[in-house]
Amino acid sequence: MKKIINDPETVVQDALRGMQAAHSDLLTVHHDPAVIVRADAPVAGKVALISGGGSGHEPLHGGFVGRGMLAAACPGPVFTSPTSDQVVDAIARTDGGAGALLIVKNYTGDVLNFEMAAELAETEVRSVVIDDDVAVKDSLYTAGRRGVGGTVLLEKIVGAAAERGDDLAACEALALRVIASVRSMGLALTACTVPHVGEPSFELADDEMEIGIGIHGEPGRQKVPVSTASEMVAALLEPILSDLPFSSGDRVLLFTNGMGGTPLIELYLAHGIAEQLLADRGITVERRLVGPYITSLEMQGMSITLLRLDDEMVELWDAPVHTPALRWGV
Amino acid sequence: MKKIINDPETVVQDALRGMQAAHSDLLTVHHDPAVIVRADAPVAGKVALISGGGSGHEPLHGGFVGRGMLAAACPGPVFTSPTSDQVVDAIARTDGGAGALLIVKNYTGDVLNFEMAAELAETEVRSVVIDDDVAVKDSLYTAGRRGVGGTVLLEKIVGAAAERGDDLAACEALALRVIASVRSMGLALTACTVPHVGEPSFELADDEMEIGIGIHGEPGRQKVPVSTASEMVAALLEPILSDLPFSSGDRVLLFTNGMGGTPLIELYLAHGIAEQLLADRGITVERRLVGPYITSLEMQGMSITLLRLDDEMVELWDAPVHTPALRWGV
Amino acid sequence: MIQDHRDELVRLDQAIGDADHGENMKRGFTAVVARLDAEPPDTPGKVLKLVATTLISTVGGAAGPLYGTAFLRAASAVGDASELDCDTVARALQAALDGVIARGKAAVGDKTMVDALTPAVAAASCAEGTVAAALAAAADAAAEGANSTVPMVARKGRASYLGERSAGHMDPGSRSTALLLRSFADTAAKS
Amino acid sequence: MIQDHRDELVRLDQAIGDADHGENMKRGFTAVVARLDAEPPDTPGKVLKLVATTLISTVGGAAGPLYGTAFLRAASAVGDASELDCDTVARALQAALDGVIARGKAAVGDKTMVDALTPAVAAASCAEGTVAAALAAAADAAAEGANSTVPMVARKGRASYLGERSAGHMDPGSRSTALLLRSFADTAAKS
Ligand SMILES: Nc1ncnc2c1ncn2[C@@H]1O[C@H](COP(=O)(O)OP(=O)(O)O)[C@@H](O)[C@H]1O
Ligand SMILES: Nc1ncnc2c1ncn2[C@@H]1O[C@H](COP(=O)(O)OP(=O)(O)O)[C@@H](O)[C@H]1O
Ligand SMILES: [Mg+2]
Ligand SMILES: [Mg+2]
Ligand SMILES: [Mg+2]
Ligand SMILES: [Mg+2]
Repeated sequence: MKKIINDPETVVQDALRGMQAAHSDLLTVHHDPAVIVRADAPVAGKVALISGGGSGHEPLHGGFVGRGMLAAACPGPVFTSPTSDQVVDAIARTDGGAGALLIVKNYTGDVLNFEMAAELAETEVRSVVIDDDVAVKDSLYTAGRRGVGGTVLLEKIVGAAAERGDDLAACEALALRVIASVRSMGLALTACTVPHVGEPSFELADDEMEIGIGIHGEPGRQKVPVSTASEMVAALLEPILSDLPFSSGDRVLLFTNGMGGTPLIELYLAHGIAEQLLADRGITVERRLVGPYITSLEMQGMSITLLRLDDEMVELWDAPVHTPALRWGV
Repeated sequence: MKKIINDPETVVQDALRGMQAAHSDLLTVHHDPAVIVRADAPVAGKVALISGGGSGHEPLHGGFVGRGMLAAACPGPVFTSPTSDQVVDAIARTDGGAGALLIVKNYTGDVLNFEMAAELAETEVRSVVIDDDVAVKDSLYTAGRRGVGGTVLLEKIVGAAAERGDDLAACEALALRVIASVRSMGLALTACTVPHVGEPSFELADDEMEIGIGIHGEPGRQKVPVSTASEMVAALLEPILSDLPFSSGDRVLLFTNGMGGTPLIELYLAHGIAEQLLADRGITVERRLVGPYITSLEMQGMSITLLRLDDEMVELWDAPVHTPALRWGV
Repeated sequence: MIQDHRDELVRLDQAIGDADHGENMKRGFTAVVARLDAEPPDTPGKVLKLVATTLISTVGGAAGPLYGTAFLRAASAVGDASELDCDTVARALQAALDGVIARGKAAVGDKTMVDALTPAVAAASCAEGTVAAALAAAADAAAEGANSTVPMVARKGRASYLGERSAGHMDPGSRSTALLLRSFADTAAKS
Repeated sequence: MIQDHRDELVRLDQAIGDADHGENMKRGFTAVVARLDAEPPDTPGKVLKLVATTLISTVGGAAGPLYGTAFLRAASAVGDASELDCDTVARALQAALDGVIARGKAAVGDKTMVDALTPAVAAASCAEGTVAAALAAAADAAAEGANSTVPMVARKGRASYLGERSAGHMDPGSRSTALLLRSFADTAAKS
């Protein structure tokens, strides 16, 4: 295992220290319990948007703390959900009197810990669960779809609504609308190695890739031979398109995401192919995001997320945001 | 070789198509010869800042085209300098009547091609050569130091000067001042694979890292056993500090850069260590940049760049910039 | 005890989950031991409560809230009794199982810790009368329950993403439940 | 010809450079062949000029401007002669070498293409009188010159970053120079 770390036991804490040093104008890092809070929190009269999850997906979630996005993020250990203590602390530190909306990615651990926190919190709290990964069957026989790339778009759009002063019920309703309109799928060319495990999370031969991977080093739907970029993009887009389904005339935001170890040149290449495929289907790409925004440590691979837009979502997407990882209009 | 590409022969062209699709508001991509030009070029009365180099270092340089930074970038094949034709074309397309300043990273190929272009161009052209890599001895017996991470800072600061209307001589003088004040060094945990080569550029055992690497998959000064992050950061910072030299009381910009395959959590961790080491030396970190901004394909590793700041550089660093990879104040 | 089995639990979770169960449990129980050493509570109920809050605040993942809820419910069942008799222990185990089911909504056969805890509760009979005997029976049953998860296809938790591919591996949470019960039984036998 | 040796040149450049010399040269000469086929120029000088501009606009790297300048200078030396005699060829080779040195500032012993081209120019004697013989001698000398770069420590170009570590490998540019001269010699022998 080759990593730029001192000790697997302290990797999250050490990285948080670096984040604090790099972005002290935007956020304040509290340790024990670990919470990353907007520098100007609590913001009076505004809904506090709070998320969190295992570490190792940076910039998600800490990199999205700041004006127009998250009020706080709760970083768990690598690939392990945070504890309810962290979430309770985040709620308390960001309480501006308008309640808190928790954005929970659909994993059993995250759901249970955020649920306990919501029960314990002293503020009015609502939770939404995002489950946009079409690689997982949503049936009685699974824990349901995972929350993946759509989370980034959800946090941006609902963050803008909270920033403009929408109340808790409005933020929740908007969040549910975004969740209903967003779908994602990912693939991996290489596995990643969790620091405290020390070996790759799954095996992939030199000529294999894994389609339908999650963001925690979980293997996916199937191992297949490595193909061309065009085939890869089609393998991700088709299940997304047929799921919602998206159809000709739809306006979408296309998010081409890197898994952490993917060079940007490859991401742009894949993005170009996706734009072409969507144009061929009569789907209009109105907004786009390209880059590594929700990652799995050093995993090489990509995911595609498609969000069906309406006018309000476009307006909120374009609204100013000032966080370590997303910034515009400020 | 596992890559998200269709064909090693067309990888740059295919990626440029994706870049165009993703950022049509900011830039226009011309093919044959390949040039990435600011969408609003030529900007009348402003110096056109132009750079370029081999591809595979994204977001450098194309990701820095836009308001307040580059007027144009010339992407060569992967790790191969662009041709003089591309540079001549970039100069012609961005000619706003105030001349062009070429930012050339010090590699023989880049220097020769930009030099030929400057001879052939019909506009007034000046060139500066950046050579900030302290891993290479600057002696009569080498091609001189390589241009690495300092290039990003140089393009931002001089781009801001060009944007505010500084003339060609002033931009050139400022560029030389930045070049004289900036130093970098990098290390690799893994090698990268150039698409048309198909195998890693150098060999590294499972417990080895390479100190002093360049950005083209060139091996570095020495192979050493993988160490802790604290030792890695010290191994990069010490040669940088003693070279200029930087000393107690200096104000600096600290740039912690990922080589393309490094997870952000590790970069933040390393950044935190670097901040601490500099604080211990009495050096004040006034500005910082953390992320993969000058990369070597999927290489895992990092580089550190330190720029000694003066008031004007701080002001120009903070000035608005609107490019695919760096954006603030807009 | 859990600490000694960290690597085994990590490996089990690596096969069908995300390779953190051993690390999560180790982190939690290391904290538990530290807090119990620092300020030993004076009743079994308080011990259980301290274990619960410590697990809730340190384990994270699915296992944190589930084990936390289990110990919290067990603490309530035990109340402020100063000594544990066999019936109280049996009631506490039942309460723990009810808590896990209430929180996680898993049933027997879903390939979770419920598959270890359910037979353990059933086996913790007080016919023989001693706490040690009841816990030993519970531990044996939990171990068998854990073994029974091997062929199962997971329907809850992270392993469920794998569908049919989850069969052939033991569920890590059922294994840690069996280990915990074994450690309670061993402690009871010694005292 | 160069195309056939792409992989060899890539491998040489991989050892002490950035593994692109073969790809760069292949890209350039593929374009050269295409352009010569499309619009065959009517004099040797125009051929050389077309080769020069094509290399300059397609090769990139260090080799593009160096070979481009070499062919440009050779074209000037040849002028508008309709046939090449031995003396013109010798002058053209000398002009090419001068151009490479003017642009790249390398001297013999720096481990560059200059180490192949310099002995080639010296060997291209017109004593025997035929172009074919002169070019054959030049090609032989260039091959030896390329071999002579193996033990050298590079002082120019990318290989110089390696310092002492550059010794023990042939310089890729000297090898491509030798290959080019061999191909000229073969062509001259056939015509
Ligand atoms: N809904 C559930 N009900 C009961 N137990 C569950 C449930 N979901 C998961 N588990 C248990 O939790 C264990 C996984 O714990 P752990 O690896 O620590 O958390 P995570 O799955 O979040 O990484 C599984 O092996 C299983 O026994
Ligand atoms: N200053 C120089 N003068 C003459 N030849 C040089 C010089 N620098 C490099 N070369 C030649 O160029 C060759 C490398 O070409 P190439 O690999 O195509 O470009 P790059 O080094 O830019 O990747 C070297 O092998 C050497 O022969
Ligand atoms: Mg987990
Ligand atoms: Mg090159
Ligand atoms: Mg787990
Ligand atoms: Mg080369």
